[in-house]
Amino acid sequence: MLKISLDKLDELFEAISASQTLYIPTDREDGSAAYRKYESGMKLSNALNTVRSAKDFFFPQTENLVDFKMEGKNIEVIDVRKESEDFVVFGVRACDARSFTILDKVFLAEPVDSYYKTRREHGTVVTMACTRPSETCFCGVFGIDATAPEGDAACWSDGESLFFEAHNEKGEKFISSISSMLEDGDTAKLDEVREKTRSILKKLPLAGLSTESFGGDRMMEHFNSDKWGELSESCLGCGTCTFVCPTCQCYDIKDFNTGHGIKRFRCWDSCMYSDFTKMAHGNPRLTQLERFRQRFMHKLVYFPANNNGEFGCVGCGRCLSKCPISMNIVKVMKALEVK
Amino acid sequence: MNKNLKEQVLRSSGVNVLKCMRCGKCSGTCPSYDEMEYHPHQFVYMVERGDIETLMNSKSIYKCLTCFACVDRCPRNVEPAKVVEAVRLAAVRQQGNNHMNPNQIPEMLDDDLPQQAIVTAFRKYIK
Amino acid sequence: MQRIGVFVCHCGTNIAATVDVKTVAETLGHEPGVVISQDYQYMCSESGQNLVKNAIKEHNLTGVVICSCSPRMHENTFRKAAAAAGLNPYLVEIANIREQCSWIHKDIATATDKAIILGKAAVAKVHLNAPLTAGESPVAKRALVIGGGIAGIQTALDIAEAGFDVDIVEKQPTIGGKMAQIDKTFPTLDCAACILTPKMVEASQNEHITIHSFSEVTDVKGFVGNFTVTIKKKARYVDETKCTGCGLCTEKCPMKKVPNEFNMGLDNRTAVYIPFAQAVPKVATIDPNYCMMLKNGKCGVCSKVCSVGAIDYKQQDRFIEQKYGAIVVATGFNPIKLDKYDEFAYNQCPDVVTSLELERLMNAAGPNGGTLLRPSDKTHPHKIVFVQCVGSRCDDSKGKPYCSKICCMYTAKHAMLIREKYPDTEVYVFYIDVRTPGKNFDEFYRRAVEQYNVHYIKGMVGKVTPRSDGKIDVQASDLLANEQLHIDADMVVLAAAIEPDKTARPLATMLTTQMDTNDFFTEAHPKLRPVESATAGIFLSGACQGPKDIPETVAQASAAAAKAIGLLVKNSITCNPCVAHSDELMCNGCSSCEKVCPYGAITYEDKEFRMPDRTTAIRRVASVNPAVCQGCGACTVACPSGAMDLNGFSNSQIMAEVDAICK
Amino acid sequence: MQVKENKEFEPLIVAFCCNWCSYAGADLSGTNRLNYPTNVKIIRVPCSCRVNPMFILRAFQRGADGVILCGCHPGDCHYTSGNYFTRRRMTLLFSMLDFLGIERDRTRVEWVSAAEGAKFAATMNEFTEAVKKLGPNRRLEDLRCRKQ
Amino acid sequence: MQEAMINRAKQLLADGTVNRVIGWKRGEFVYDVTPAIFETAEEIDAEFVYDDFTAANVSKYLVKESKKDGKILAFLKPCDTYSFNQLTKEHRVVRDNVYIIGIPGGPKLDAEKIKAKGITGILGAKNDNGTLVIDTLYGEEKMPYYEALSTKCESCKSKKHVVYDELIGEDGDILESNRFDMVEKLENMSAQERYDFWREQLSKCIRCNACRNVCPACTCEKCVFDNPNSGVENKAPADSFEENMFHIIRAFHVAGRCTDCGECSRVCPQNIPLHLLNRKFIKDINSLYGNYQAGEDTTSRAPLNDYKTDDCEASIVHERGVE
Repeated sequence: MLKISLDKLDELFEAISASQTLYIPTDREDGSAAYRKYESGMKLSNALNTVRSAKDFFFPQTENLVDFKMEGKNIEVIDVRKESEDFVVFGVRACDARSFTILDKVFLAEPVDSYYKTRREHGTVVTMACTRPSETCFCGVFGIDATAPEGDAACWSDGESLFFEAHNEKGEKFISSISSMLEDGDTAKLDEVREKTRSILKKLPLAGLSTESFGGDRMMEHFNSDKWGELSESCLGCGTCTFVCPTCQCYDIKDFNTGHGIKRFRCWDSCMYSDFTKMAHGNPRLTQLERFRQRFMHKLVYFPANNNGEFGCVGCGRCLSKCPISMNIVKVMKALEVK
Repeated sequence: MNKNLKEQVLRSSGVNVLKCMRCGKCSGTCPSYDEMEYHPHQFVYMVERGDIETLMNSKSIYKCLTCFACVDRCPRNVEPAKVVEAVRLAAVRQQGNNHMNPNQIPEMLDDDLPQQAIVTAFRKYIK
Repeated sequence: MQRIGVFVCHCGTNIAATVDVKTVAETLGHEPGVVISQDYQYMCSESGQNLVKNAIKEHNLTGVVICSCSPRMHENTFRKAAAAAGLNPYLVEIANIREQCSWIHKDIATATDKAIILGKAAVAKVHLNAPLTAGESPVAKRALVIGGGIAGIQTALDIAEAGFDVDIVEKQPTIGGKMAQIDKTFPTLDCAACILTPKMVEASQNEHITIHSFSEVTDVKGFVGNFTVTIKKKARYVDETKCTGCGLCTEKCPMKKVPNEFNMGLDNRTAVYIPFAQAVPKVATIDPNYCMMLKNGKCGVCSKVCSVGAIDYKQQDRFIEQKYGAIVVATGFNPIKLDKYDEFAYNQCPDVVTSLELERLMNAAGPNGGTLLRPSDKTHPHKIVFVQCVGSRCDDSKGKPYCSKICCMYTAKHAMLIREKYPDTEVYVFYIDVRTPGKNFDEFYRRAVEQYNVHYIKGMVGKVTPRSDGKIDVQASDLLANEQLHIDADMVVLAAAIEPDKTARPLATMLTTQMDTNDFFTEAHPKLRPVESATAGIFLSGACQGPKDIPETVAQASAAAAKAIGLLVKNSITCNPCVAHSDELMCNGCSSCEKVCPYGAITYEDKEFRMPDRTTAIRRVASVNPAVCQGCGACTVACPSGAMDLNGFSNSQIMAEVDAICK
Repeated sequence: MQVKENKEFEPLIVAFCCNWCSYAGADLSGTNRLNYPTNVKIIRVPCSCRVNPMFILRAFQRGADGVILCGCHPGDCHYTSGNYFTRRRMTLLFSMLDFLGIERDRTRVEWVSAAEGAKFAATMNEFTEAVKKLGPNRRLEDLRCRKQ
Repeated sequence: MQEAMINRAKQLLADGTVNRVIGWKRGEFVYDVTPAIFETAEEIDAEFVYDDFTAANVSKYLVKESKKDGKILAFLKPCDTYSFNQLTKEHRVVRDNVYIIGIPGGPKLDAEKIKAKGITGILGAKNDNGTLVIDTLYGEEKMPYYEALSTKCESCKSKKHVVYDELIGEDGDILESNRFDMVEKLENMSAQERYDFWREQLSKCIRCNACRNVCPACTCEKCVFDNPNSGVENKAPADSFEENMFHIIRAFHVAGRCTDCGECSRVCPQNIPLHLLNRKFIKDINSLYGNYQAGEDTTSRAPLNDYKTDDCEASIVHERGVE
């Protein structure tokens, strides 16, 4: 496998960022990690994952869709779409990498979301295998192998070097662009690391979680479950879980009057919010119970029902660590489990 | 009218002479009234008119006991004693124009002079 | 879709000289929603108004923007014009392009730009204007007069005369006030009691007037036309309905050493007392601070001698609640305390007295039966010094900053009366200025000088020193003679400044009326609305508004009565529609708005609501009484959820203006 | 040689004026023909206490470079107490803006009575100058609203 | 402690004093406890937990719960009692429908603080004489106990319960805290530095509304930020202005009402020190209008609903501190 010494990571990033925009996870002062546009001197974070997921690069929180310029009584419509530039997202974990598959199913299905599509086409996702999964990780439950991440290209660290492998044409193009810095390397140590990680993955506290009870065919059973009341009673109705979630894809389209025109933009919405999917007649989900149920039904029942059994969750564990009141999908799955 | 002198007196006294409503209570209350050529209310009025030199040349400025009765009683808080003091200070500030040497004061003492006058005199005559 | 008309006024050349009105009209014509935009020479003229009216009808306008002078000038004119054309008057907005544009700017280009922006802001606002209808609220046909002095009596009589019920609340056991204590009145020198007491009797006998003596107002709720007032009838331990005022109890009462407040403490009265012979109501009152029966249960003489059994030692304070349409404040004045003016020896020497004390000393019903005697040794004074402006016209730190107004005249009166009655008495008056504006006033003062030979000395008393020989040394300046005087007087009379009664401030808080720093009630307008307070339905009568003599007081009392009658004759009053309103669905019931409302216009009620989650819930929500709300908007900012908004100046309207100005 | 046109920065000033005192004061400065810059645009409110902090932020968002709030002198409020509440609210708001590093001279509260036409004009001249010195508002503007 | 609470809760349920208990429920891990309502003794025995990680302030839930039938038992930490009192003052809770047991607060731990140390795979944690011993997937880790304290507990303002029906344990005192230190530090920075600091912090905001929704002072029936008619509504901070505005208005709306419970910062997924904005207002109010602690009582006037005629002018902002 092709590899690069970890000492030379800076040079590698410099080289990538010289030709296109590069995003890498970096450490923040408070100990958490966040993707940042690479600038000289930045260091790759050792954290398992970033607070916000990698979906931001393809489905940003706010996105301008169209402008209306108004002069007196005349309105001019301006298409603000710009051809995206090529960019690389480096260090995406296996869970986030799988989230793109899920988002693709939503945004690239007809009618294709051209804003998302452009970004997907221009972005190269370079994933990175996990070595220190956390207690909140449960990607394995959804068939994700944290030691073998998807993405256009993937890389592994054995503690000394970083090994690269392309998964598709885009990935090959990426690796060839940096091939001058890479050398062939022995994967013996890496295999050892991977094996060790796999053994930890098996021991994770949530490894035993099962998806068997879920899927489209149990829709009414779960929908009518009497567990929702108890599960949702402490929900604050904030949007933290949805905004840190790599697979939540709901958005709202709004107009902003700038004084000299209208900017029509979309921004993430959260099914936890009281005005989610509010329509002229009002809101179809009036209580927090219904809104709470919607989120988990969507991930565990509706999404697989519409997508050949694929679940809308990748087990990244963000909602487990970020929910203000520590209610999360794992607790829901356990509560609703059909024995 | 000497504008500079007037400003100097107003500044050093900190008194707004325009607040005076000419009631004469200061003079009604003054224990040194009969000793003075110009009386407290006249001080205020003459300072307002800028007629400072007349006051400076008058012995009245040395007759004020600084007992502050006028300051205490003035309904408008004009503080005439401070005006008298300021005029005196203006006189003292005129270099080389000392009216008397402090050493001469003891000789001038007599039984009728109020105690307070002696105390303030020591303060007043020394630059 | 809005259909807005814009009308740009030239105001002759007032606007047109610096603002290119044609360009303004043309540019604003392109604004969304604007269907007609015109300019005209004088928009406020009849033909200008007709232009607006015709446009409203012709173009079926839903909003009107007038670019003209200040809305403070002609907003009403254009609102009326709109109303005449069938458009709700509150759909009119004014862009102030004269006072705030053409008159202050010189450059035509920038002034025109600014005028356009102001016009756009008005257009943006009018887009969001809602038609408003002024509400109506009923008027309770009863007036309350607080204070039973000459001001209160006169006001009550006038209101009663018009046929309305009126209540007088007086804190003393009798009405009459300060005038009852006065001996003679200037400038006519007729007897105060002779002209006052008939009015007191008239008040007590008028079927429309109810007198609550020995009573106080303890709570005022409500608003113009609809006040609810709680009156505390203090226990007087005598049944008013039974007492005949025979006075037997006052004769028999063994507790005879109570300072007589009616005579300014110059003599004593009994614990059960009738303040003076002509008191109204003429009923006895027991002073619980001195009555031995009330203090330690031993005595009961009055109860034994009372043939009608009116004495009731167990009487309690009673509270009555009454609705009023109008309230007249007539709380009057008091002479200030002279404790801090040491130089006048008021506290050291009984022969240094205030003018009001002198009134009692000279009054036939006073402590000396009308003979002027020194309080100290009851001898006839031969030299009397009057000191003017004691505590008046002072720096704030030294006393009252204002002129007490009545002293010059009553001092001339006193001087004259003394000289008339005791020609052997010399009278000196030390004055700063003699102020006698008023009909026959200066003539009166001149008479004192010329006819009665009163010595008026321009100057002020600096020091008053009681001497061991009983004389009083008065040291003063004579400014005109430029000398200091010493007068060995027998009596000194101080013209103490007058101040509002101490009960006025808490009353003002209850009434939510304004006061100045001296605790005088503030009139709604110092020139044009002198007898109204800024709070609707509250009127001012007499010295509670500022120092006044009797004729002025009576004049103001009648004026206040006229204003009150003007209100009471209405069956209902029109309210300002630009008031706050609460969106009950958003209201938290947190009471923030109530706390900042200066008018008490906000109340809370528990209401049942259908909640978003299909349940019903009882929620505490605010509601604004539109008749009380004056539309300041304090509540709209105090409300965190934005449930509270203001008609005519709504959040969205103001933000639309901001947006238009900033774009 | 090309001479660059040095166009002086013209700030946009939004002035909220209470109807009873300051708006009348502004009218008076007009009646007396006392000049102040066209930069100042007045919005009439019934009382200074009607001004919600949101309005002030809104003005900055939309491109105002300075916001001034004028009301009756304390004690003279037409509504008795409105301006006292204004004073507390604005003190805290301005302090917060300062805490966030927003230039403190962009905001001001001034008491102008109906009789103080001269004070109104002087205040506006002075405030406009102060804001001019600060340059355009960049820290509290909404880029979407910036004029292209 | 937990034992005593469980016993008392069961007693009160059994004797009918209350029909529900609000407390905390054990989670998947040692730290992910969830506020929960218990209706039976069995539920309490099975799931009720009170330990180092039960930091959540449950008083806000009582807005809804106290309007339901029957009385609810709430265990309130000292800081929670201030929130509850403030809610009582604003008529948001029905005091009579809540039976309050005051419990000693004791500092709470924040799992994020442990993770920030690079300690991951947390399976358990216990306090061993000031050292936090953490059992992880990767072996045992240790860190000083105090370094794992929740930010809100680092500068505890009071151990006193301002409202309760009964107490378990002793009541404490109001503490001299260092809670304004960071505010002061910021005040002493230059305007540019302050601006940079807050841009850095507030640009992290994802407008998840966790700070607002957890805040016991934010109980509006309809928040202005959710109300399309308010002019400030948005679901995302679309511009840096909106990031600033949201937090300015949020802090302003709770100014004089915020009890400084610290929940806003605790729940922020982006670790923005939001409590500093609230503390800035508290500090200003204390210094300009006299000391005021929201929630201390239920009768005093909130500083923004009150005034003195000789209050300082707004220009004081221009006169003090660092430009």
